[in-house]
Amino acid sequence: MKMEGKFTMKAPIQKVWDFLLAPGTLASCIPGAEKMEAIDDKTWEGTVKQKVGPITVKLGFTQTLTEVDPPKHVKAVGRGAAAGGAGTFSQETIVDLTEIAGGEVEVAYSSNVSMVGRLATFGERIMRAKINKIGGQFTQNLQEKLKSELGQ
Amino acid sequence: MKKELKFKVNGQPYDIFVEPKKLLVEVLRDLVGLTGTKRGCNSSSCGACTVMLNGMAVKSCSVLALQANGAEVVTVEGLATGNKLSPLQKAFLDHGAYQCGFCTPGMLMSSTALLAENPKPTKQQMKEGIDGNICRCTGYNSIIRAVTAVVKGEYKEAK
Amino acid sequence: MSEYSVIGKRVHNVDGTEKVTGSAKYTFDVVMPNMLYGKILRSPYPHANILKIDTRRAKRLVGVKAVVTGKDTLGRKQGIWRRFPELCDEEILCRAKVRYIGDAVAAVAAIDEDTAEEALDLIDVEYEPLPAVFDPMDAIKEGAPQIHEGVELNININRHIEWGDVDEAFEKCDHIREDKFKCSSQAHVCMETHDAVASFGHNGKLEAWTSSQSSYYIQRLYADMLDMNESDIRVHNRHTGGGFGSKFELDSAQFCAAILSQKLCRPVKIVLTREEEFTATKRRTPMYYFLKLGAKKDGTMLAKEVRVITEGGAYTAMGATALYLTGFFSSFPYKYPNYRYDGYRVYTNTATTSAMRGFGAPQSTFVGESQLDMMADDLGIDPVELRRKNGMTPNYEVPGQAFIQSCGLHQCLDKIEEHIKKQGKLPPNHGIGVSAYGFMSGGIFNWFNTPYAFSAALVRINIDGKVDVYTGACDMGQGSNTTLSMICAEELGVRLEDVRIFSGDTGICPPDLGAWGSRQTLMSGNAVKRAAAECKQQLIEFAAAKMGANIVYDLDIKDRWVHLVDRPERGVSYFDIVKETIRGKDGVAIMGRGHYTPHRKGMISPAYSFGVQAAEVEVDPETGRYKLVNVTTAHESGTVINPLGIEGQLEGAIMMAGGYGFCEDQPMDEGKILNPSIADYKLIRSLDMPETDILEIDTYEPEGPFGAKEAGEGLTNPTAGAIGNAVYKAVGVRIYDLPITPEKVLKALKEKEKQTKKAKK
Amino acid sequence: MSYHCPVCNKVSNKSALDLARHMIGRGDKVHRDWITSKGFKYSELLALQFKSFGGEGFKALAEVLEKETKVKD
Amino acid sequence: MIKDFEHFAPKTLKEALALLAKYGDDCKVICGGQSLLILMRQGLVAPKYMVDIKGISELNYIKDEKDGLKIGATTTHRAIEKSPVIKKKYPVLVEMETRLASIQTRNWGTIGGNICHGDPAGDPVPVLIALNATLTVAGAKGKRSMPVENFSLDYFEVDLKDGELLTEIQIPVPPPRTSTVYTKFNIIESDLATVSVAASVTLGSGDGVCQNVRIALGAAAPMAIRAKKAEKVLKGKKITEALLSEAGEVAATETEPISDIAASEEYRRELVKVLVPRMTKEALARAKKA
Repeated sequence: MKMEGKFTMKAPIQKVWDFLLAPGTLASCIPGAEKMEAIDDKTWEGTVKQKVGPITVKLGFTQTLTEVDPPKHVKAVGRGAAAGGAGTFSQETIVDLTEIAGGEVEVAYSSNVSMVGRLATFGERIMRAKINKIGGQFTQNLQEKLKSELGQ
Repeated sequence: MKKELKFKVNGQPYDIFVEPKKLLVEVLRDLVGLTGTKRGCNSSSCGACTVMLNGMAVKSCSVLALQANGAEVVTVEGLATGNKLSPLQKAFLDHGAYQCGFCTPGMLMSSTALLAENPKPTKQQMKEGIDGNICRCTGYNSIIRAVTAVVKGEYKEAK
Repeated sequence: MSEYSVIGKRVHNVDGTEKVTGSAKYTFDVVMPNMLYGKILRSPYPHANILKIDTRRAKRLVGVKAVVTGKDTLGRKQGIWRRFPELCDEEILCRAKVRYIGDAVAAVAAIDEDTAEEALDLIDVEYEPLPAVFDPMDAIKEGAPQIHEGVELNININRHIEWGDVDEAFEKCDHIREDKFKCSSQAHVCMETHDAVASFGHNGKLEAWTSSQSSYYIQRLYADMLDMNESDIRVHNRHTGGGFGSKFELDSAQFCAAILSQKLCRPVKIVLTREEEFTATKRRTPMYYFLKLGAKKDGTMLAKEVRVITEGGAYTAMGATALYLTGFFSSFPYKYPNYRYDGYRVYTNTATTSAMRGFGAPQSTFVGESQLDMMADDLGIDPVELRRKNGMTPNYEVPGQAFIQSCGLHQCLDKIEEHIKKQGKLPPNHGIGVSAYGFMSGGIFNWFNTPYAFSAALVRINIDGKVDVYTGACDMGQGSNTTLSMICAEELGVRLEDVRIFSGDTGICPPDLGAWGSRQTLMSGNAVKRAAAECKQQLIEFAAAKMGANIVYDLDIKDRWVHLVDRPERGVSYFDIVKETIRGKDGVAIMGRGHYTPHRKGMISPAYSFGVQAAEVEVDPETGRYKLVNVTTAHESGTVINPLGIEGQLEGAIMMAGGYGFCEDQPMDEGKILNPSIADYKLIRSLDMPETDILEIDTYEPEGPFGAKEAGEGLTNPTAGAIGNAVYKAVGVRIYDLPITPEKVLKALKEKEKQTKKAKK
Repeated sequence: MSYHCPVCNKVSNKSALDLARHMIGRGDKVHRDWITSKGFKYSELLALQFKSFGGEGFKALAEVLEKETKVKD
Repeated sequence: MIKDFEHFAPKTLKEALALLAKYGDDCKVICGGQSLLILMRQGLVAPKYMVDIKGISELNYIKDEKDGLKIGATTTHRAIEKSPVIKKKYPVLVEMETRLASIQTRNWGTIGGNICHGDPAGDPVPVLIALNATLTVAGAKGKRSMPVENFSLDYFEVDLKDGELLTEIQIPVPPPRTSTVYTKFNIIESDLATVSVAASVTLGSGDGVCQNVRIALGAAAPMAIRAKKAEKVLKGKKITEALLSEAGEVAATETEPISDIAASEEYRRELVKVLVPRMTKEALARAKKA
């Protein structure tokens, strides 16, 4: 499942970058994130709890920054598994920052989530709609965080 | 923890202990030993596991066995009396209303329940009556013809 | 025809009573003392290397008796095209690499299904995901991931059929059409999922019960994979809950049950779940179809050129046959003087595509019959007339390919034309579409590399006159046990109830290739008929001596009466003759052997059946939703042995083939089938089923037993095309890819509206 | 007049285009290598075959074959 | 594979609520189980405790009272379908039920279970919205009621707090000259809705003026929704073809459908555009006859 989009904000690119890379920023934008622990400056671990109707999914996951090209490009790769063996997922997020005219920064992101296992096989109808929604929330959270942090 | 399940299957009382997670289809097949009831999808979609529970057709893969406590269950094995087939069973034979036969127990239970409820169904009602049952072989029309023949009274003397 | 006393009568299937009382035992119902239950762990990745499999945690679970992986196998690869070892490419339990979501990697045997399933979650497999490719058009590109070592561009097989001079012929055509189509996948959805009980004794011999279309193939493939003698393997096949092409290759349930049982010397039962059935068994082959058709003004078709690229999925399976047959049947049922076919089967990281009822012909018939209607429109010729002008006739030779003896296509066309006329003017938004087909009665080419006859049978008459038939043919529900019993009864001159049939048990039945390619009525039927004739000969020889007839040919048996052909009232009881023959032969049983292998019948099949179908639909032009109102079929299948059986085949085919045109599909996302349940996989149910009418045409096939030929698969060919043509007749839009969903119809209608508006401006 | 396949010596007495179809149709390594050695990309030729009728790629290969494989009977 | 759980079969609402209060998050309520058991078998839901309310007879009733119809939550679909009083006074419920899944499912499945499952493609909710129904839920702290359209919150999520149970559905007596209709679009007759539409029209005393209208859509958003803007287009007006098709267009803008294996987002919108006018027209025609 792929999600992508972009938004712009008025802020110096370095500032946006620093915030984006601050430990836990990306992870804490994930809706339902419960615990977030930095393992090192490029890796953190956490758990996410999501409830979709009667299904409660608890995911443990690890996210690692695999490409860091300041202050323009970052790629994060995550892997996780649902408690109880219901499935595993992997996720790849790319965020690109571009300075555009007027001191604005364009934040372009794309995220690819793939799930395997029982959740993916059986939960399709329920999960698909939900994952899209979670994706939407994630970017909304990110935007809001950035904007509130950078004073917009 | 196992719980007591008292119920009747084809008139025979059973008093057994089952795990709460057991489905009616599992108890009928594995514990009662009646394998006529089939399991085709395990998700209440195909109807092969249809049995009559207190006179109603239900999908036994979607009923907890414990929910049948105190109930009367009829399976395909309960349709014939001794060596005498029920009218519907005879009609199924005459009209070729089965091929591989795997859906047939469920089909028979659905149509038996239908006629028990409504002895003079219209063709549309017959179709509705077996709409919860998938048959991959016959294309349904021969089943409808068989039910029609029974409704028309062609198998009266067989009763 | 009244000359028969058994054939052509409406009889109960020989196993009918068992089936309507629930006493029929399927593999699904087999329970044995000391039996364990198995479950299979499958790859969640479409393409990945297996780095490590750790089964320790699973083995520690209480109730688990064994966990096996590819390392516990001989590492052999299986395939059903055994004549070509490079096409045997499936390990079943993968050792190093998985090639689709659903490939088996490990199997567990435990005291019950729940425990086995729980253990699956405890097997730790470390995968290294590889880039995967899902569409054959992408898979043939340079640089696409290579799915099998050494198979460049993922081209698994290519096939070529040609006759006449196609290029030259196109130059002479007044009108040429080029069209592209896409045919979707389809799942068999047998009501009984794949299952097996395998039981190894301590003597090293294997006994297996399995839901199968060919016990002989399963026995032989077991022998290949386990390095055993055929004779040390006994495969039983009692009742099978549907096959439709999905059950004659060795599957994961059969193989894993055997591997586990071999390890434990206990019976192991594996029943695939419905989800596994959808994702990890074979399916109908999706195809990209490119067609070029050229005709004269008067409708004479001069040339046809066909290109096909098929989505092969992970392994070869029966895909080679589907690729060939779709090419051959693209010329059916017409006399193209010039024809060329190029087909490619391409490996992809999806579930393997293989045989399914119709075997490539439903695809070719859909595209061919759609294009033919378009051609008729272009030329201003009535579609039935166009078909009549070019349709095959008896004793036609498909140049260099096949010889067609009986053929009732023209009578079918007449009947359908009459039927359409009778409907008169249709209400608005209704349309009737026509589609014609032909199909084979069993295949000729020995790709399985069997040294045996294609079909063989044994008939034995017991002292009480009752007859036992032993055949390797498999009844998967189509009623072959009944048909073969009828053939035996007719030939021998006894009643149907005198015959008892033993089928599909490799321990006692002679080999038969089984139920696929619509071969059993003709091939197994011929074998049974010959075996019965051999018995009859023995009885008649004895009776001739006793009755003082001049020669044995003066005698015949009918309805248990051995009599003089010319004076039927003069005769003796069959039962008496049986007793005396056995006594007279010093107690040696009366036995007959029969076998059949087609010879000198071209490359495809010994006989072909034909038919024409008319489907009526009613379209809601605002939503695109349409209703299947009626499907009327005129067909011929030679002498009808079992009329009730043929009706069932026909109506059932409409459910399946109508589904192919109407709603059945297997959408995927990155190799994952998105609808692996009956709730999400749309099947025609009783409320959706159209009215079905049958117009029977009499023909006689000299090669078939009592003049019979196939009636099982051909009927799945025409429906999708008829629906497509009907939708076109109703609302004027053509859908080029299956299934013809309301959404596609509405989109096409909107597009058409746009075009009309544009044209008006 | 006939055309001999430069790889397996299959004889076509029809046309160079027919031989081009044979070579692409065989599609095994030896045939592919010959095609590649003439500056074609096998997979592109194949893709062309499925993209359009009378694929131009085929004809291009046939032109080469016309020159190189014609044999006077 | 269903994981082991402890099974309780309370006989009264009170007992059931006490059990729910005791086991909270670890427990699930089962009644007909037609949806829940599938999820459990697939290993997606694994409660430790199961409160089986199928046997609570005090929740199994159909009452035709002065102020309207009361249906207990554990009433089966089939009981509703076959109820003579419902057939006479609320025929749309019967029409809806006959298209809901199969007879077997309707025999065992319950209206309450269906509503609580929160499936946006469920059949009863759009009809109940059109009928202006309210729901009552009970918890340890007592009862509360809400319009049915407020009950669904999101995909498969409803406004039931821990320890609460749906107990009753109330349908007010429709005003005179009112008719409610329902249709669902799908490819296989008994399948879940691709899109469904329920419409209720009340005619004014004047000639053909639509005094009130309620339009509800199923499978067109994360939950069944009311197409309020489309209603506004029609309310208080004399209905014309142009107005109807405008209402369809407007209703389509109120949807938030997803693309899935059954249909694309765009197609679902198209269907709303067609079905809203069609059903409204049908309701209008029936109201005229009423």
